[in-house]
Amino acid sequence: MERRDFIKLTAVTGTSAALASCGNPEHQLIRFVPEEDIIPGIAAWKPSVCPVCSAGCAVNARVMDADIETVRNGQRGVVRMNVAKKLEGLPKDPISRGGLCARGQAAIQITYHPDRIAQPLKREGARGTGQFKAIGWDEAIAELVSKLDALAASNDQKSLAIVARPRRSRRSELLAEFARRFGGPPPIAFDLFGDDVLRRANAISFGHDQLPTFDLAQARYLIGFGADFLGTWNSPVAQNAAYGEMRQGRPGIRGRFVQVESRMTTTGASADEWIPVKPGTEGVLALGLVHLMNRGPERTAPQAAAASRADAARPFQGGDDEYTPQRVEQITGVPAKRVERIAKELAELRPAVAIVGGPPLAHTNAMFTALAVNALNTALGSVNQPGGIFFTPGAAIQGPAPSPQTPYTSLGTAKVLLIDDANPVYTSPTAWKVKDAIANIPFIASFASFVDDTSVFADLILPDHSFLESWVQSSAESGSLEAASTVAEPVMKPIHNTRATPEVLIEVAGKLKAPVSLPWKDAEELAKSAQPPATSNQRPATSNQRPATSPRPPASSPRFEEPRFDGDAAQYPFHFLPYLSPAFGDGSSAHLPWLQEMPDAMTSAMWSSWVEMNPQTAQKLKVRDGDLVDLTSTQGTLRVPAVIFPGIAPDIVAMPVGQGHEHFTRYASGRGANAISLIAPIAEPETGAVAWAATRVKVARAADANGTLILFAAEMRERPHEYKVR
Amino acid sequence: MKAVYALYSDPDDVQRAVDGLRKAGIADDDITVISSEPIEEYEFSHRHRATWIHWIAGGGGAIGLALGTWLTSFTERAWPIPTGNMPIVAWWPNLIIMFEMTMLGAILATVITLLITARIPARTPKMYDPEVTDGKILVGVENPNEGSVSAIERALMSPGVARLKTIQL
Amino acid sequence: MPHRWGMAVDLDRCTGCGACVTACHAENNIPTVGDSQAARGRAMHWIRVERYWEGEYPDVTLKFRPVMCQQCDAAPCEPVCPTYASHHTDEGLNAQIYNRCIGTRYCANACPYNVRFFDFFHPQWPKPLDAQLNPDVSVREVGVMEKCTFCVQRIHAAAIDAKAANRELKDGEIQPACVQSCSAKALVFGDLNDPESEVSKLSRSDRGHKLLDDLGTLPKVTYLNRPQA
Amino acid sequence: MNEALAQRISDDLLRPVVTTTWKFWLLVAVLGSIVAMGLGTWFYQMYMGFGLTGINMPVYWAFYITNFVFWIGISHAGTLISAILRLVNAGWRRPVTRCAEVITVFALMIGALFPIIHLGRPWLFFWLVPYPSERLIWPNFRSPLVWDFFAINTYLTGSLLFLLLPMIPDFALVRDKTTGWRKKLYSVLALRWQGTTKQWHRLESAMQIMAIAIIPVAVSVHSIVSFDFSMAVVPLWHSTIFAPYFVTGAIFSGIAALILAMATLRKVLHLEEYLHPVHFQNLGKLLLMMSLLWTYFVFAERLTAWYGNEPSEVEALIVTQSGSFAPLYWTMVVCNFVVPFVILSLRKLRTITGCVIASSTVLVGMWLERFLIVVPSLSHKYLPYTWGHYRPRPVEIIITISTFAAMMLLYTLFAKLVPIISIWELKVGEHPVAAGKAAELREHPLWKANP
Repeated sequence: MERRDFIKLTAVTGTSAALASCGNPEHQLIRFVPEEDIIPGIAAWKPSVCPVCSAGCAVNARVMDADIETVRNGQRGVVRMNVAKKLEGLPKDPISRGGLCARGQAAIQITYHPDRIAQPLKREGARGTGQFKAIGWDEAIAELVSKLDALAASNDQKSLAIVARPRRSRRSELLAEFARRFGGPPPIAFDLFGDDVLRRANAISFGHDQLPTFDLAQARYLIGFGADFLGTWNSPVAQNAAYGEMRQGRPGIRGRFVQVESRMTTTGASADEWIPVKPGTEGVLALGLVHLMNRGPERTAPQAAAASRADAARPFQGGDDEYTPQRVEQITGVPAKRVERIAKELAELRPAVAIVGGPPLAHTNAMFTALAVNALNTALGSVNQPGGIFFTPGAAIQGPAPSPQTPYTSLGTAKVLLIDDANPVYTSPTAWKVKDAIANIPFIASFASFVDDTSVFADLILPDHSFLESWVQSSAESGSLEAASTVAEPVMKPIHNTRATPEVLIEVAGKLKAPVSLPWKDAEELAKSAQPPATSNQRPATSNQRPATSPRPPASSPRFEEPRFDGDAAQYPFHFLPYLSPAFGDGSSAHLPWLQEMPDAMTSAMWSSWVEMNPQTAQKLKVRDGDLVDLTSTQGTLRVPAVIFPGIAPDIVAMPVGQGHEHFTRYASGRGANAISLIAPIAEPETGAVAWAATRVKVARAADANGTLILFAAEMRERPHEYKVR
Repeated sequence: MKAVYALYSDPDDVQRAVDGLRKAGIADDDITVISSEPIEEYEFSHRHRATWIHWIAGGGGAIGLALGTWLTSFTERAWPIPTGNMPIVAWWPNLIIMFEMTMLGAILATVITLLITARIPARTPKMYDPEVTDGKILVGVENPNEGSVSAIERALMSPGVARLKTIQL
Repeated sequence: MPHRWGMAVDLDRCTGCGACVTACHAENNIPTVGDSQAARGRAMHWIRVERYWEGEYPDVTLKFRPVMCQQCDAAPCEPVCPTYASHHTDEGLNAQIYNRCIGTRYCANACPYNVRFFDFFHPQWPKPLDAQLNPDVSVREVGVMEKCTFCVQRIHAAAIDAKAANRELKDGEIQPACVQSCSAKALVFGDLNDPESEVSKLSRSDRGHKLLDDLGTLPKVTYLNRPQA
Repeated sequence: MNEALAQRISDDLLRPVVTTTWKFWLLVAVLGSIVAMGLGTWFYQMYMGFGLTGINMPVYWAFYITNFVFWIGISHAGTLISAILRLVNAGWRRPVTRCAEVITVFALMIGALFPIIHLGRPWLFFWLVPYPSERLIWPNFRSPLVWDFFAINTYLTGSLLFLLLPMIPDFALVRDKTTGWRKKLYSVLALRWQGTTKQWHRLESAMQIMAIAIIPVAVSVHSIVSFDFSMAVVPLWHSTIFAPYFVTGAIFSGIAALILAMATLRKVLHLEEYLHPVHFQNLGKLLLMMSLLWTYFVFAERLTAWYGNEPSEVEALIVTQSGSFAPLYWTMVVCNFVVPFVILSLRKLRTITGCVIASSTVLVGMWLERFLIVVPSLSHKYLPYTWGHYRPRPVEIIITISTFAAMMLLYTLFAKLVPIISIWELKVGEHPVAAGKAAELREHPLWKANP
């Protein structure tokens, strides 16, 4: 018997029958008349766009009827609604092609999350305690309007700060327009794990300030440099689909895949050959390969590519001559023989393509690495060739401006802060003190759907619809060989008393004492508007419609420099490699129970955060699976359980990002540790991007396992008997 | 019920009393000997030895076997549900059920036969004396003919040791 | 001829991304058990991606293997069930009737693949998470065994559609949730009795093998090896 | 036979039935509250969900099934031993049979409860029973659990009758020796037993047939319990040796339980004159033999798995012998082989105390043996990714303890209501057969006519 049934039963037996119906709150729920036509049990499919990562997969939502508890005119009740039941990839979408990753499918739980904010909230307790009281929309909007009016009245519009999610979408345009027309600074859209270096390098090498798309389906050889392109990087669903075709999609042809990285990612696990290198030296290997293709005995490639090969090394001071196999071995630790063999394979198996992303581009020498791999692609003749590297046309919407080196400095002087779908408190290095800055801002309004590490500081929360309840629009930056853009109407009616943030902003703009006029009247128009407003003052968009920018030389001539690391090697002997969790990304989906309970592909961990270390290292530190270790960087110390991980170099420890939220619903709050807090904010000099893989740590065993590490394959550590004498 | 009986301490006296009763013309079946333990060594205890109980047990087993066979194969065919690539009527496992049913049949038949032939529980009060518990052996006749009572009493008295009782319930 | 549903898993395509795991949760109303229960080994994943390390750094490789119910033709789980909760359908599916299950858990012990899961508690979906539940799939109560059904609800729905349109089922028309979600197309589902179906062709591949083949369970899932490079 | 002797036997053996001290009530209260706690725990487990146990994927069977096998094993103490001894007409059986048979009945009742306790939905246990239900579905006779149902049913019915039938004359005795409510109660229970020669004959014939029937049933019961395991393709379960191995283990633990019960009765009920050291000597020898036989089976099983080197089997083997289960495993070996072997093979040590010590360790060891059969194999099946572990949770421990208390409580109550030694059988055993008398008998004219 269900607990509730039991209570019901005791209620019935305990009181008289007449009173019993009042005894149970469930009986008091009124059944409202549905507001839409409902055909019970018949599913309809409606398109939408996955909000989880920036790939922008179009999804297909299965819509059926369900009972939803709701409040109408202050009366609690139940209403039958057409609601989304399941998300699948939209088959005709060139990016998802019908598939959808785990995070995308779990996104449906955002809409139905039990801790979703259901109505506007106003802070009640002290800041940061998470105590709010429910208020009405009129009151909430009036409050925000009054704060903005106050800014305007004191002619202090510059003190408005907006923090937004770094997305190429109409939504970011709206925020930018609002800020611009109000007179404030442009919104801060910062992605710690963003790909600014690669975009810049692509602009330099290929004239596209854009993430690349790979025609893996036709490639015969693929060499990856650190990019977790089957897991978290760029457009994983599209890349998975293409990867499957590369492996087994062509009769008789199976593309070969080599992955170069220092910690095995799920992508590396799929490789035929996994080549560990010293962190930050991946570019040297790429240039070594270029060298062999240009000058070495492997120079067997068709003449057509010869010219571009010559170009390929041009940005490099002194060309690629200095990157002989021996030198490559010296720097990267990859044996010269192996380099030569890879070069030979590359020469033989065409078309071949190289991918770079992730940790190699999170070092101080990231620009060198990106350009080196781009040079390799040029040398391979794979640019804009079948089986090579492409740039998705029609990515008309501009991305947010590249982040300044310290994106949140303006928060120190802000008086009013608007936060839209961003969690800077969680995703910023400790040294930036974003939390302190935010806590000191006089007024904070958030459009968050959840109380998270940042919105817990808000004075006012104006909850947005979930993506399924909204007009959505995406225009993919990469992942598709053809232009891909989707506009979709809401899949379902809102289940809570929420409002679409664009409409709230438009309403607020209109209600200001000095009204700000925005070029859209509602969310639908915003999503449908084909062109960005002409008045945009952001950097020019890159797209194929525009004449392609010619390759620009980098600000300084790239030459391999040893990557710089934060922390003295003697004191902090380990490289610290934070990586995007396949389940949580940068932590923004840590609140979804399906993802929390999905065993991690490499470690089988669920509901946990952990640090991975090589078995030798673990033995040296006397650490076993689950034992707690202290990771200390110059930024602080984290205590996390260890996972013994054979696919990592002995001098590296890796930790997934995503857990360690102080506030993020019942499922993620207080769970695990936040790897970002250890990252030292040293920057890649060219773009100012944070070199998030350039921190060193020391590791010390702290305590025995305390059960915080939950593994699905918990007992696998008892090695199979083959390794033992019976 | 009326009964005439005597209690003896020595089984030899019992044998004599039984012999006396027989001489007095009492049918062997009407002579009842009651003791607190089975007595093997005397002739009187070897009366009523013959029994069909072993055969009945065997018969019970056969019925059990038949029932087991029927139960398994009938129910399996009644709603045939395939499992694990096994035949619908799977004899190997069914043999187990059939065996258990056979043994159950035999055991129940034995006990039922015991209860019926030994008249346990008796429907009406029977001739008995609590002194039997103390080791006395009772010899008596239930519901004797009015005419033979004195002859019975004489026969019972002849060993000369026992107390003679006539009870009327 | 009745259908005989089977699956092929191309380990060369599988990247271990876990999309199938989540798809299965979404489709089949599989409860999330929470951290303390997961720590006790009660996490329910009708399909899981197993991973096996081989070798030592730096020559280390890792293999993924999605494992779901193998829908064995000679399923060890079926005959041990005293109440016929676990049985074989005429389309070769290894069906579990939740209403018949009394929770002996014998089937799970007999299953060599460990793909049967037990509802240790009444499943919980804090409101309004329950609105996501798929009405085509029953929610299991405490004390019963549950397992991969090859998304039998989708099979039935497609069969009804085909019947209503008076046509045969097309190959590829039925896609269990895991198959549907797999962007690398590592999972292929279809009718093994149709020699022309994609799954039949893949099952005959010389890369193919069955999981724990020597146990004689006659699985209907074929794994296609990743060729040794 | 000597009436005075009969009187003494009756008095000695009836004393526990008719005199009750405060100690009895205290014992009943203590045991009863433990049993009540166990029952309460069970209901709590049903109400909250089976998840209160430590069971998990893949260790779906653990403590409860261990207890099931253990108690069914204990049940082999009585009926089987008493039946064998009856058939071979071992005279020393007489004071032993009843207290042995009682163990069977109660251990079976407790053992049979565990498959129900361990169900996910125990309120539906009757779906195992073959009856024409409204669901039109019958049990699956291919399932070993249904075999269990039939086997336990037959064995329990047989054992109960085997125990009850020889109790009837003793009930008649108690009826005659007591007054008041006891007289009324035992008058009903005695079923108007008279003790006619015919009744004695029929009773003895029936007991003879039952003894013959119950032996194969007893063997089948534990074979079928072993089939619960050996029918499943689980490493180290799927073994042909399991049926005789389990039967041996069952008799082994059963004798140990019997020795403990007898020693306790002897001490508590002052039955020194009826339960002699020779009884313990003989049972001790039997226990020694079973210990050796058990060791032989374990050796044969382990050697085969070890030598065969089938990966999954060796894995389960290793994890028991040198992995996380090793401490339990070696404790088991010490308890089941080393201790009984040393104590029982030396005549000097084969005293009552020695037998009691050996039996206690055997009970511990046999419980561990069952646990080590159930858990390590399940936790280390074929796919290493799904290997698991198991730790018992409080509900399982409480319920386990309470069943031991239940056994003691039932035994105590039984000994209070029924003479724990079959009085009439004992008297028969004391009956002197004088050589002269037998010769005289054979000379009897009617004997000659009708031998």
